[in-house]
Amino acid sequence: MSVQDRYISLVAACTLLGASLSLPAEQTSEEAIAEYHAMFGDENPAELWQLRGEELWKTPRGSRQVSLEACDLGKGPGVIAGAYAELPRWFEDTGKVQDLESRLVTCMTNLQGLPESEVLAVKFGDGEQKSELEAITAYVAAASRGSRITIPLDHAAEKAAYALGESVFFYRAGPHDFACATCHSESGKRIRLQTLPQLTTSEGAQAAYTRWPAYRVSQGELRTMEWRLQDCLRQQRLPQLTYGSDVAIGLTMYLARNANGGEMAAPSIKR
Amino acid sequence: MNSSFRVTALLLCMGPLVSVLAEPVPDLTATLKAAFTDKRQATLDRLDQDETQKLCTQLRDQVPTSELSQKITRMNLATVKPPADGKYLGDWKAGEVVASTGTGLQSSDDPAKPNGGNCYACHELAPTEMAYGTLGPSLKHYGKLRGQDPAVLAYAWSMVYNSNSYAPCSNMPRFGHRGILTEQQMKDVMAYLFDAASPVNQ
Amino acid sequence: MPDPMRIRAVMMGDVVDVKILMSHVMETGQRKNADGDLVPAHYITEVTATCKGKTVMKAGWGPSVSKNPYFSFRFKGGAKGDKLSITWKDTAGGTRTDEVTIN
Amino acid sequence: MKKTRRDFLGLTGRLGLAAATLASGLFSRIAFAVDTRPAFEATSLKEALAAIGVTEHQDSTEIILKAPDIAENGAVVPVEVTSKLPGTRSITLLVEKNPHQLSAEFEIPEGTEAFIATRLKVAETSNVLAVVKTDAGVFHAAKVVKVTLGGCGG
Repeated sequence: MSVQDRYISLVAACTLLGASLSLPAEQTSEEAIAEYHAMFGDENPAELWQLRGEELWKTPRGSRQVSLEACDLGKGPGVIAGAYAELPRWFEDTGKVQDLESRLVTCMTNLQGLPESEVLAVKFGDGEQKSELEAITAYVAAASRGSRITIPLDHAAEKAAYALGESVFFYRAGPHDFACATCHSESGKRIRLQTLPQLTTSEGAQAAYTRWPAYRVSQGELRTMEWRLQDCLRQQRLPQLTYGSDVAIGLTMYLARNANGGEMAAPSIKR
Repeated sequence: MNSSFRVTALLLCMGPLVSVLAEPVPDLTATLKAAFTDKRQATLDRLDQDETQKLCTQLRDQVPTSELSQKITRMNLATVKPPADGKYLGDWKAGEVVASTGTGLQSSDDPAKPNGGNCYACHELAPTEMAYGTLGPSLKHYGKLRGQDPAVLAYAWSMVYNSNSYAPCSNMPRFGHRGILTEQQMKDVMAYLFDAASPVNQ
Repeated sequence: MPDPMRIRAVMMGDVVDVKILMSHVMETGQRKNADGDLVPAHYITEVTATCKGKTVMKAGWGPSVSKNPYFSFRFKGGAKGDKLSITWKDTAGGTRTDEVTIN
Repeated sequence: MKKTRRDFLGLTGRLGLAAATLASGLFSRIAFAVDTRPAFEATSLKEALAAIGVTEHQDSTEIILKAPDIAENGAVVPVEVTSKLPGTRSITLLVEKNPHQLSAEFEIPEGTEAFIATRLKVAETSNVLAVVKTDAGVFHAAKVVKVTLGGCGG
């Protein structure tokens, strides 16, 4: 055994000691965080986005002056109940696997005749600049509350999207060597005080996926899964993930499929 | 690399979700580059992998054999540069700032500002700071428990400089090797860990 | 035109329980945007609630009320079917009034 | 961010030329002079209390101040106050360590319960105070809220 090896053992032993000593304190702070969350009750500002989304869904707009009520999210034109819980999925008309947001872009451009540049102008809201896509996503997702996530992965393109998402999940890159898996492949871990879901298991994936979109109190904004992925990748020190890209949809498919059977509870309220 | 290792690693990572779908995506780096765009200092070349990143991606961070383990640690240990003046310990107060700062190298960060080490994201350090993460081991009382033997200092320096020098496919960034922290910042972090006056050792 | 409030007003015994969510940035004037420029202050300064011509709540706010404010209070004298009206005013001269039926 | 500026000016523009001129002037300098209520401009607890006409106040267990021990994010801290003191006229919320201590004042007319719940920004770990004006004097309750740091990149 080399000197260095012995020091590693020493480090390991001390680590165990340290961990066992600090356990009660950890529980206290985690309980306190739970109490903080409990104080929000059912009063979630996400409802303000849902209201705006409903208005946008039902208002005739674009060059064709039609509402989104004929938009097919996979369960037939205009059906929103439970639709979010079955996305992403393969769409015959576009020949693509789409998540809710990319599907909404399709409906807004093809069905309503809104220019794509206008639809995509504000993907994510910031203070006075509001995003239509976030509002409509909140409205549609809320119509899946209580629905079970059902991702059968029947179509070959859906399988390919999952495989891509899974590969990206473990892909280590950037100056910090981070992959999604760096923070999300073990259970019971946390960053600072935030518990990290283990996204490789159904339990962890369900806990996370069923609660997006979410109102982020840190930003005072409603955020969608596309935002969640972009922002994780930003913190991984990677470049800008393209909205609606195959990688974004692949990662969403990976998470959604892993969360299969989970009960949708979005929009939720999160840090 | 032996393909049975990959299957084992896959099983370990996947838990109850063992899928038969995991056909490797042929040129993942190119696929990724097509789905990303440059954003300020976060440019597409960050998606290129070095050998350690490639290996750890293939292994999904589960290193199955001592041969592979040694291959990775040897390769990374070779990158570790000791402090130019031979002094490992800087200023613990400056080290506390590095340990508490999470910004640096994100597309949203100001490149003119020093990068953070974000130690608290993953490690317990000063017993008074309760907002610490648990992805890494607790480092509470680090110096108090270990003393300042030159070998102890050299080992800790290596871990900060390049975590993969002892922990292959570690979750911890290779702060010195990848140019995240400057030599002075790493010395300051070392002081935060070892200095008797540092809050870590109270 | 500011977005509508979401108001819930429910009888709890003889008390009306009011819960309001307002859509507002509540900018403090001290936050910097991505370009490093100060974002101008813009926040609600005044909230009033009236029921059957009577003011049942009057609040004065500063910039440290959270973005998209939540506000709850309780009053007596209302009944199912009565209208409750809430108005806010902000630093930029913006205002919004919404009315809800107590149930 | 350009759009925010346009929106801001557009909004004030609708209020008339004078307001727009004022707004653009503010924009180039600093933005928080719009609030002229002195109590909200106070920069110390004492000053803020004086500005709302409070000089003496005493601790009371008849004021129930609910706030979390730890706020996972200081941008949104739920605060709830119930006063059991007879003749409660108003409830005021203050955050000691904020740049401006006074957060909100609530007038409690006859017939309205001495209860309010809202959410406040708390810049750092701080005492949160509920000051209650009654017919029999001014009382207060306080609670420390710890604000923690979070996230992988912040």
